[in-house]
Amino acid sequence: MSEQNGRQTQDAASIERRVAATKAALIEAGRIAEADLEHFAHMAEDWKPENGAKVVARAWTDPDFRARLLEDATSACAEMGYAGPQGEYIVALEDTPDRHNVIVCTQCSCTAWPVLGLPPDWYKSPAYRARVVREPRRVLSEMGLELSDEVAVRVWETSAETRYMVIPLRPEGTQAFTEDALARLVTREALTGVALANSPTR
Amino acid sequence: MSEQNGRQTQDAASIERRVAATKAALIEAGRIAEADLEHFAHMAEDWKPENGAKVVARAWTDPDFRARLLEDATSACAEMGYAGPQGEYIVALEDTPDRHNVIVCTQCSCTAWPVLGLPPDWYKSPAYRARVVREPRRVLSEMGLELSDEVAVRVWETSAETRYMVIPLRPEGTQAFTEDALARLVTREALTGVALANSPTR
Amino acid sequence: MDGIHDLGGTQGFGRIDVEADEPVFHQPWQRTTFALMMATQIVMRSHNTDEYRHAIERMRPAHYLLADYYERVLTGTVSLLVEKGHLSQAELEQRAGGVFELVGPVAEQPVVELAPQVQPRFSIGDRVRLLTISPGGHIRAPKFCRGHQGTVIHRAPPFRFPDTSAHGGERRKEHTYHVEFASTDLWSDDRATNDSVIVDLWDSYLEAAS
Amino acid sequence: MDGIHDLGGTQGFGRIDVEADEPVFHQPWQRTTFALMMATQIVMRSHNTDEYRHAIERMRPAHYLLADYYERVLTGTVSLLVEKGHLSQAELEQRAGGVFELVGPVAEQPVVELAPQVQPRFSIGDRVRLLTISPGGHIRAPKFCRGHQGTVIHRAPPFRFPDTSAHGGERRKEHTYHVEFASTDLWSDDRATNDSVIVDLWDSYLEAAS
Repeated sequence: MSEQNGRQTQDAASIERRVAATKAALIEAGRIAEADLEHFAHMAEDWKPENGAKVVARAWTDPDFRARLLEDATSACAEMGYAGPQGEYIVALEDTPDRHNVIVCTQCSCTAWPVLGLPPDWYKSPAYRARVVREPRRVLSEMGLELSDEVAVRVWETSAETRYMVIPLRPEGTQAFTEDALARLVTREALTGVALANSPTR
Repeated sequence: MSEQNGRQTQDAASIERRVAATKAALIEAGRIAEADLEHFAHMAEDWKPENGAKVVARAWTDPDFRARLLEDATSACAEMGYAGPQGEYIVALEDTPDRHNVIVCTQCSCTAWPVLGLPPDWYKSPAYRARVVREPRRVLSEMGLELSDEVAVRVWETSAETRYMVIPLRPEGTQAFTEDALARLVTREALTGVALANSPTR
Repeated sequence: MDGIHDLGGTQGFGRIDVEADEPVFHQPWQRTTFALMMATQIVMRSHNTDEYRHAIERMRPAHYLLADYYERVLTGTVSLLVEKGHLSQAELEQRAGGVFELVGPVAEQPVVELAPQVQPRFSIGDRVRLLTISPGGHIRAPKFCRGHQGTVIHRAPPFRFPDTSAHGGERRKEHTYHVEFASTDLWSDDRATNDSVIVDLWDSYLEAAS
Repeated sequence: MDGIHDLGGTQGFGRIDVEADEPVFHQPWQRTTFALMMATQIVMRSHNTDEYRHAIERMRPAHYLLADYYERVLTGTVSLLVEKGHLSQAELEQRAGGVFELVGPVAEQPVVELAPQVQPRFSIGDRVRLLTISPGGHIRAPKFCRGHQGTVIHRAPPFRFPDTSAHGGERRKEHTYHVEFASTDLWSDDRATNDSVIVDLWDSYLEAAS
């Protein structure tokens, strides 16, 4: 029964050694170069939720940009420099007072890398992937976001190649804020829909 | 993320200590007695596939008994002394040259305890429960039983309170065998349908 | 409950190994666990079989898949003893000297209301369809045949209806039926034309089909 | 594939914890693994994204649930490198000094034949129904909405069809649609009346509904 219940993993090489073995085998065989790996790792480190936050802040302050973002988010993000793998077709989802958007990938963990960054652990967890399509209000509540029954919740499942980003509601009391100051209110969680943009009084 | 990926089990008490703690707490509180536990454990040790094998051997040799078994297996087994928990409603499934029966409980591991005994590990494994309803021929083949395409496979899922037993085909070359000798050809696996009755030449 | 326990048809599992001459119990703790499971239900009358099955279903999914069968039995049994106030988890963990993982809570709305069917509605040969209900609580209709049509080949006596029995509801009894589903209907990737799966289903779970 | 990966709607999981200021990678090996995943697809061109996703789906279920995300990434990637003959499992295990668990095999019949839909058949506002197919191979239509009806609210550009792309078949492209399903239709236990789940689905997966 060792196949079924995983006892064989007692003999497993550590994950660090498995990764190192793979890397060494490919590099020694000349199939990839160390520079390739550094290239992709740096690319990942340049994708961050601060990018998406800047997109949101601009949409809050620039009505023309907001219109372009809602019409064609791929181009609107690209004009700010955010494009690349997993950003080939981006759709922006605008929250309204009576509609809240939240994103999930139930089958793996697809995310709009260039604007949201690589996904965080909670987004990749079996619990989030399993639960948020079935009981979004309870999940959001446990994560600290209580929604009124009047607000409709739309859960967007990233099952194909569209990559989503949420444009949360602009917080009250931010009329005088600059675009930079607004961007600092927008977290990765707000861009995914499991939180609101931070209030400036917090 | 410890909830999701089970790292918390690093602090788990061993299964032996969890069982001992439960038993001690219940006995010290006077909720159950040591004698109760011995009673049920002995009961389990009296349920064995040899019981079902004797039922099959009698059905092979006694046409009246076979008819009673197919009509009302609960009574037919009870007349041989095999009755009790998980034997309240038994149905016997007779193999024919063009129909093979196999039993599974996909949602837990229900079994006709008085005639088959407590289920073996393979029957309780997630792999068997998941696979045999979907690809019975491949599962049986992997377990050593090759069936002709002409034989229809019927997989019986123990989802409610009926408990099944298979009456396998009587092997060739056993015309002169006594009931006792026949019973020795019938294994737990044959009673479940993942094997045939043993051939006397094996 | 759409839980990890409802394994029928799930792909990705490996080979099944048969142990020759397998003993009734491999370890003494398994023997004790079996006896505890029986005694808590039959002697203590702490809970019924449907509550017990549902408690096991509520195990954390990875725990469920990794646990030995008798660890599942223990976990479900003890979770009910704690939920019903017979034992405390703190006491057990103190006695055991470590974490004693129990199961998650029952769903807030565990039962889908179905009209009770005291009189059997179907006969041998009838075509029936399993409803596509997916309650958050206990149900004994596997997902792999929900929404599918089959043929009644046997009618069993009335047994207590598990969905309500598991959740403190009415302990009504209903007939169950052995319903035969063609494998080619259930599985898109099935090639055999004459195989079938027979599932034992309560009357309320079914509707007439053509 | 009806695999463990298709988690949407599965019950029994616990709370979701958010780590404040989570770094891009927690460990150096995760950073290397991400880079290996990208380089094997983009530099080596060993396999495509659909093959890669399906390789992860083929992990042993308990391994899948217990593994860190990047352990899943590594396991899927290396399994394909071995299957395609770029590396050998024996060499990797020798280098790593222990078992290097890979994934199970591809199903014998991985693809359900669906008529290719080069021209988009549906428009915004159309009612559609997701087919109830369950191929043994890769498919990007979650089980929780198969057989259910929804409304098209957006049409996306054509993207390669994953079911055939993952299995060396034709690399056709098809439009996908954002199809909105009412939560009350999907889940028997849902109480909210105005919530919905929007799933992005390829044209071939759908049929017209009323």
